[in-house]
Amino acid sequence: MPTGPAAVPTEPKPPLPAALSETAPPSAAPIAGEVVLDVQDLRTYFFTYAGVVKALDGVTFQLRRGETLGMVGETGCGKSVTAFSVVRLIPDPPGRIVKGRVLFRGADLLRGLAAEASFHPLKGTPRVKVSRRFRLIRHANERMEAIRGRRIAMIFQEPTQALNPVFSVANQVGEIVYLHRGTEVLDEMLTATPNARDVAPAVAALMTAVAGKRLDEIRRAAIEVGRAAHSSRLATEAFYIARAANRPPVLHRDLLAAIAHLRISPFRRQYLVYRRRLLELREQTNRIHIAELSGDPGKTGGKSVVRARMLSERLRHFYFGVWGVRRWVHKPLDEALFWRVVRILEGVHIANPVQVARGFPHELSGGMLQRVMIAMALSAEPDVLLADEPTTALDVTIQAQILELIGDLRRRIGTAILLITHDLAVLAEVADRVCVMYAGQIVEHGTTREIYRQPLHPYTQGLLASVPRMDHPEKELSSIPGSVPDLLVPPNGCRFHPRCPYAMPICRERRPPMTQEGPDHTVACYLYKGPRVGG
Amino acid sequence: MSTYVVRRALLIPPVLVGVVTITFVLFAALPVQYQLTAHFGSPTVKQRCGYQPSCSCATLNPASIVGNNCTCISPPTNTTRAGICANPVYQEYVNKLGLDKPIPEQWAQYIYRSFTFQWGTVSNHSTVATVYPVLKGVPVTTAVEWELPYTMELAALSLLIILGVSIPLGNLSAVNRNRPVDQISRVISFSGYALPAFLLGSFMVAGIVLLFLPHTGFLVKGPWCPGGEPLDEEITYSIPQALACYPGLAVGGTYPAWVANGVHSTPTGVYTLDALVHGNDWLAADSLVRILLPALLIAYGAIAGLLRFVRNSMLEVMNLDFIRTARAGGVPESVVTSRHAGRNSLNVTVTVLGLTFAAFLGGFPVIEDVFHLNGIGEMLAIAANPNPGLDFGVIFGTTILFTFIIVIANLIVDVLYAFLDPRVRLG
Amino acid sequence: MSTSVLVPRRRGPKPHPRIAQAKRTWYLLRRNKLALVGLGIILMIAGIAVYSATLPLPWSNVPIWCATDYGPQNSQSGSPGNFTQDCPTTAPIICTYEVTPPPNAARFCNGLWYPDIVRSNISFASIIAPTLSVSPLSFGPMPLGGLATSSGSRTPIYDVYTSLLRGSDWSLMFSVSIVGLGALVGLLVGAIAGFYGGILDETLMRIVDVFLSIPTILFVIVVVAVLSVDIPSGAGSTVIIKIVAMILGFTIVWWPFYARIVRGQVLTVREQKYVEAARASGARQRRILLRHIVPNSVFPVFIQFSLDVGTIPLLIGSLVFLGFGSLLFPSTPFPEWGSISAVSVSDLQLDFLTSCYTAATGCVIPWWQLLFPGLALFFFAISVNLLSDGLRDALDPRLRR
Amino acid sequence: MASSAPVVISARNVRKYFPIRGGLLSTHVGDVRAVDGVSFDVHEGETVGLVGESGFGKTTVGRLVLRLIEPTAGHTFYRPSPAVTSRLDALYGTLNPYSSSQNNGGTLPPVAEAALRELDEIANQYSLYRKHGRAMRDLRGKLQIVFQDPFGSLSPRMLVRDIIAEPLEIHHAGTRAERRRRVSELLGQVGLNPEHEWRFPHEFSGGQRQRIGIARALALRPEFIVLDEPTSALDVSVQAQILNILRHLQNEQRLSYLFISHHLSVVRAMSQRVVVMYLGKIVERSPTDALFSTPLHPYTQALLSAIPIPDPDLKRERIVLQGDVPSPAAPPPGCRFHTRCPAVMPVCSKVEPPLIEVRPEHFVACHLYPAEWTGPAATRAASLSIPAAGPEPPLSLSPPLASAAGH
Repeated sequence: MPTGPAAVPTEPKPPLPAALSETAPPSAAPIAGEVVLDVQDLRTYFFTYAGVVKALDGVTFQLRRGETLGMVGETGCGKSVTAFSVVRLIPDPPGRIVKGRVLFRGADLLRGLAAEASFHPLKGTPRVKVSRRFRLIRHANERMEAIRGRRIAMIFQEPTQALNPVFSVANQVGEIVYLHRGTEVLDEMLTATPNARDVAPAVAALMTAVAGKRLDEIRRAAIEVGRAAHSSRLATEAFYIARAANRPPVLHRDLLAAIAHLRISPFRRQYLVYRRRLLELREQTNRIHIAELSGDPGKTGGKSVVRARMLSERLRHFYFGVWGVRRWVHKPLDEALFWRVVRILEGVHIANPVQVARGFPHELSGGMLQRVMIAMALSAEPDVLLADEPTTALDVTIQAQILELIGDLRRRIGTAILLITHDLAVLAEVADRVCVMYAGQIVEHGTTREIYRQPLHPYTQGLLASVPRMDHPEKELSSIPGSVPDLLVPPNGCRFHPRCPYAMPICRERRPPMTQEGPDHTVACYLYKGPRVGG
Repeated sequence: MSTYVVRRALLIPPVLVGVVTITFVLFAALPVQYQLTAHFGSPTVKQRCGYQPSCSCATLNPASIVGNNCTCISPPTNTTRAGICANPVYQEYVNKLGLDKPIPEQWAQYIYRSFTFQWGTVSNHSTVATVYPVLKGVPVTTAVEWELPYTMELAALSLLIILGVSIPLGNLSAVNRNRPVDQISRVISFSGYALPAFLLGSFMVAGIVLLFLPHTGFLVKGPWCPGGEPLDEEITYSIPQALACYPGLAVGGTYPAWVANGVHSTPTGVYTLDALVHGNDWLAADSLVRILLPALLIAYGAIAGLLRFVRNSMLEVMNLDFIRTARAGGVPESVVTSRHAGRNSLNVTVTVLGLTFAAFLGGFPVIEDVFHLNGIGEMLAIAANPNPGLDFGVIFGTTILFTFIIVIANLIVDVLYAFLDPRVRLG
Repeated sequence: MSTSVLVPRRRGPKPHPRIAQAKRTWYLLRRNKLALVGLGIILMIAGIAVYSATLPLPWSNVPIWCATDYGPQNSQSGSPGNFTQDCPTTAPIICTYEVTPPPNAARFCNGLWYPDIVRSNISFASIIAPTLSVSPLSFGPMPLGGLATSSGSRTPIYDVYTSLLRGSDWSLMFSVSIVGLGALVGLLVGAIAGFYGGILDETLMRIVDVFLSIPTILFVIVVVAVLSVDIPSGAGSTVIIKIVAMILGFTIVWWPFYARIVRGQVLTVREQKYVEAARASGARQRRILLRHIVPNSVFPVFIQFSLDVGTIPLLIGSLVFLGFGSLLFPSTPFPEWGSISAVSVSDLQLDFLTSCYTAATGCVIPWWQLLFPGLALFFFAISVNLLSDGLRDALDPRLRR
Repeated sequence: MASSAPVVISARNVRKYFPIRGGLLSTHVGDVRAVDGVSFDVHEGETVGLVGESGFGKTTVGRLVLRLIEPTAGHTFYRPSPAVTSRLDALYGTLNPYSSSQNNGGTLPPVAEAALRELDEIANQYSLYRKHGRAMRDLRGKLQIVFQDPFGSLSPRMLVRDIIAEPLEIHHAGTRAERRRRVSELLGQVGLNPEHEWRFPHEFSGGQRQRIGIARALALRPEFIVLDEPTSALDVSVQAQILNILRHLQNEQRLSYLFISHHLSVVRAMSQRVVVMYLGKIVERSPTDALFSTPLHPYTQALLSAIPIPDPDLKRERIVLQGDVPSPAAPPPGCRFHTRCPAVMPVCSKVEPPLIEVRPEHFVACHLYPAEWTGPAATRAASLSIPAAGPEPPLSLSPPLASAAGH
């Protein structure tokens, strides 16, 4: 597997909208390629007053390029904890990742884990004392900022809770876009050369198109206008102006206004240049951070230099920091981001992106918000998307839409998706491979077909049997007796044995190893005698 | 938004009427003669008693009006017994104030008077009149008009300190909770909660007194008296005393011309500004220094209350999903705390500030009394001094004033909140 | 995580669940050391209060010089001249020129007739009677030295130690009764407003708004001032009347806070499903209110209550500092911590002005006057605060989930 | 067949509008039409599934049927005699054509007036919404509800025993000892062991709490229980446990359920008849098998096709509804589904399709199905009596060709 920053594509990719907009040809679905995300023996504990909750106890799985890995299990089995551990978003206190490796293209996201904190049991109590080294932790979090969003994105269960209620959608998505694609946006703003003479014919064409009232015509003409002005922002803006305009004179006036808007006064231009420099420096820092993560000592030296330069940049432009001035010079950037956001929202099939972008989260429906979340997550074209129960809070019909959307985007961008859900039926439709979790451990792992055709682990069987089937409803629902164990005092041996119909004496003593039961099918159960996987 | 503001503003008149009603209930509960003096002050009635030639009433004072009679308060010259004098003006005043009318009518009149700023008169015999000779017998509104600027000056300064300290400190202590910063802020809030202002204030004053004892010679070079004149006996914070340090400035006796006999200064009424206006930066600096400690003290109390709210709300916000979203999106931690969480906890802060604003204003009497500052609070404190007499005119006037201020402040806070939180804006 | 995370594991048979719950609360409280300290201090204060109630103290509400110079037995010797200069218009008994004492008057002091508390037979003797015990030795054997209050030209000497002892029960009594009454009224109003809603809710909340838009201190000042004027003087039980009046005055000011808190809480609880379930099985409004809504919305009230208890003495202190002693209390200086510290503070300033500026070579600052009452106040408030903070964490419903 | 059994609950034309306040003086500016003229019967011992997406008024219907909230219009009858039902149907049949003119306050012909008056009398006698005080409280014992949220539906400060015993206390059922016994008995019925009664709700997992909720509902031996998404907050395995318990209890005590859920496969597993709601209106109602084998309404079809099936090989054509759900505050004119309908016709945006019986017992409100049925059949459909199978003839109002429904 390739290691080092070379593996991480830092060169700017084509913008997402281009990839998403109708004009771009949808690339074929990439066949499952090299391993992007390799999680090995991940252990996450929660240190509560009552004792240590072993939420994750040795989770191992791989995620290959362009595939969808489904992760299923009951609530409290540690599915979400897995996702959060991967991006180190475990709230600490009380949670900590205590062991394991998360290799993202050779960069170990958990590097230096042991150094950050140590904990030793308090005698007489079931509790432990955790001593943290905050400088190291802060540093580790900084390093993760190079990964989060840009390379590993997430979408969450509750779309209505997942967006900040006090900022508009455009504002929030725009922030993310600026972080990961800001250089593009700024370049476009700086290179846009709007002069009425070359744009005039395109505008005329647009006018005629509007007269024609054919949306695709209008779209094409608008793109022409944008091309003429060397600004894809203008393309989007023109299209929506055209769509909104009722009378030609109004339309013409608005168009000219928009074009005029592209001109940026020298003072503002200087500000934009300075923002761009800062972004570049941020990129450099990210590269260095990733180099650190992948244990490449060569690059890390430059860090202090970069930091110093960043500081000097900020100092040199301190007068932009003045409140009023800042707001004023920042305005064009906000507008550019707004239209960029509109384009991205188009990409997720939102019918009226302008209104949605202007809107606040509480004004939008759950499905719409989830689309926004997806747009936000995929705007940076991450290599991995962690989807934590993305459709649980949604209605069936909306769920269908969202699932289609995710699959569609995956085909276009080739992101690898870790789809966490408790709904086996959903996985059957979208997942390539499925791993079944129980009480913080992966008990079975295989291709979707195998899992559903011949589930091996009793837990998997129980889960499948308890799903009410649309196709043959006559059969009586069977259920798994009991409930998920309290992870404060997990059962010894196989954690499923208290609920297992086939429990054997050995199940109570030793934890069953992962055994290979077929080409791509492993299971942790003593019922099966296949060769052991790994150590 | 605008509809919200208007709707919120429509709630103000009823509240104001309600407040005034409460004050009316209390006012009406007073004995008649107190109501009279509260409104008319105590006009001098020089007249001889009908049937006791030996007794003469010098003045008409609240304690001395009993029903339709008055007992003299000055010891009778030629008899050991108290003389009873008929008091013809009594009825006249009662009628003037409409106390003979039924209660609802009195209420209506009271409301009318309150909204037309007829808040009564400073009594000649209350302590206010003795401390501020100028205020003797002037309408309460005039007194307020003279005293308000100083209070506002103080309030503005302390509000500045409050906002400047509590929000950053609260956020900071939330971000790294249970670490030194957090412990410090906790100590601040606890101690500020448990230490009464008058105690702390007196400690401060005591410290300053010790600092500037005359014989330390400190004073000579100290900022208090650059002129080198020693302070006279009472170490005091009121400007006239400060001006004692400036014999050079003193035009026509102790004060510059623009400080009207010790209470009122022109044009703005704020000493610092006026001093600047008159190009007297020494005095400006001096008066600023003089309100610095009190402002700090007020701020300390308010911050103590505010800190934990800011911190807790910040903590709650930091656990919310959208913070996680921002982090997962790769937003730098500093931005997450300052922009996402900070903005949300700001809403809470604003609300709490609005709720505690009344308490904040309530602190002024004590503070101004401790530091002998001019201002509404001091005036109230003096007026409420039972010896020789409560000045109900000033007391009720000040109450109405404070409540009006608070109602307006609450309106502002609500509008601000709506501005900060789109969810409210539509509601 | 799992719901039972916070339940400490116990071996052996389960006790009754209420006990178990109490145990868990105590278990959670225990780990909060500060809260424990607070609890300890409060218990200590309570103990002192009880103990001091049993102290055999020299009963007198009269400054020492007064007792010796113009005792009731020879009050005629007071010359009219020094009555006139400081006759408060609002004294326990309006000053007259009558040389014969009014029926219930026992002490004649500084131109004032004071009713005799000792002889007027009032129960709960430990907390009646403004008892600043008189000790002839000003800075004598009493561990905390003396407290000087000046009235007029003469300076009677009280003793801080005993007055603090005597003050403990007063302070506790005032705090608990005032805040308790306020909380009770507030709970009632808030619950009714929140539960029945509609126009009733609207009106009640507007009233609350009105009350809340008057600064506390100011409100108390006005109310107490008015009451002080209105109270019929001369009656034998002026003390009781005054104290009740004061407590009522504070309560009038206090309830709206609680009303607002409770109402907000009730509004959320009312929407809970278990309330609807009770309704579904035919429970009457009253039952729902009492069995479901009040128990589930009383928690914040409790917290607020424990917070406010600490602030009452401070508030009283600042009122006394503003010169309200004689309005609030039947006599002044009154053995209540806030009052004592306020009096001592104002005297401290006085002493500076008198001694320190005249004496060219330093001066004696009676620091004990300031320190010990201040400490008493501080510890009371802060311990209450700490305890309530600990309780907040221990009882937080969110931790139950 | 379920419908041969007597009717336990019959809802008639129930409406609930939640007023929207706005403007300067927060005046009444409009209504959220949560439930807009819903009618159905629940027979003894049967389960009626109520299906629809969130915000379509399913829960509101459940609470209306139990009169946990007061309706804007309509009536619910508890165990109405066949005579009453038939009379009601006739009345609603006569009233139905004028329902629109009623809304905009037009004058009614004397026939309708008379009908209204009679309806009022019947309602006064039998309607749940006209009962007061004691009578209503007694009925409450017969009609119970199990809530969706197992966390919010149990008072956190009460012991499990107190929670379960509360209905008994309210109705003064038996002595203390008897209640004690009843509680442990109930705990046994829902599969909890007796020592659980000494615990607080927060010590239980979601499934166990839901069991407690069921036990509370069963305490007074009800005849009709509204199950408001009882399993949507639970895991599949636990869900199966709960569903089986419910089934068992139904067979044991001949309970009737109104099973509200957005999870069609669960509904299919549980219920004998299904009612599909869209934006506060019933779009389709039929026996379960008929509905799932041949769904008629486009929305039902979309719903069915949207349900994922746990079978990787089964790749089927899926109807993905475009667009978002319109708000019930401003429902689209005509057919409320026409904004998202894949088979939308011009008429859909103008005329509101009546609920007509296109197959025996299979009602659908859609213009796709023959329009000439909007005559008597429509009125009959609006009255919504499920004609008893077997010897008892269907209501006389039905036209002769009713049986030849379909196409």
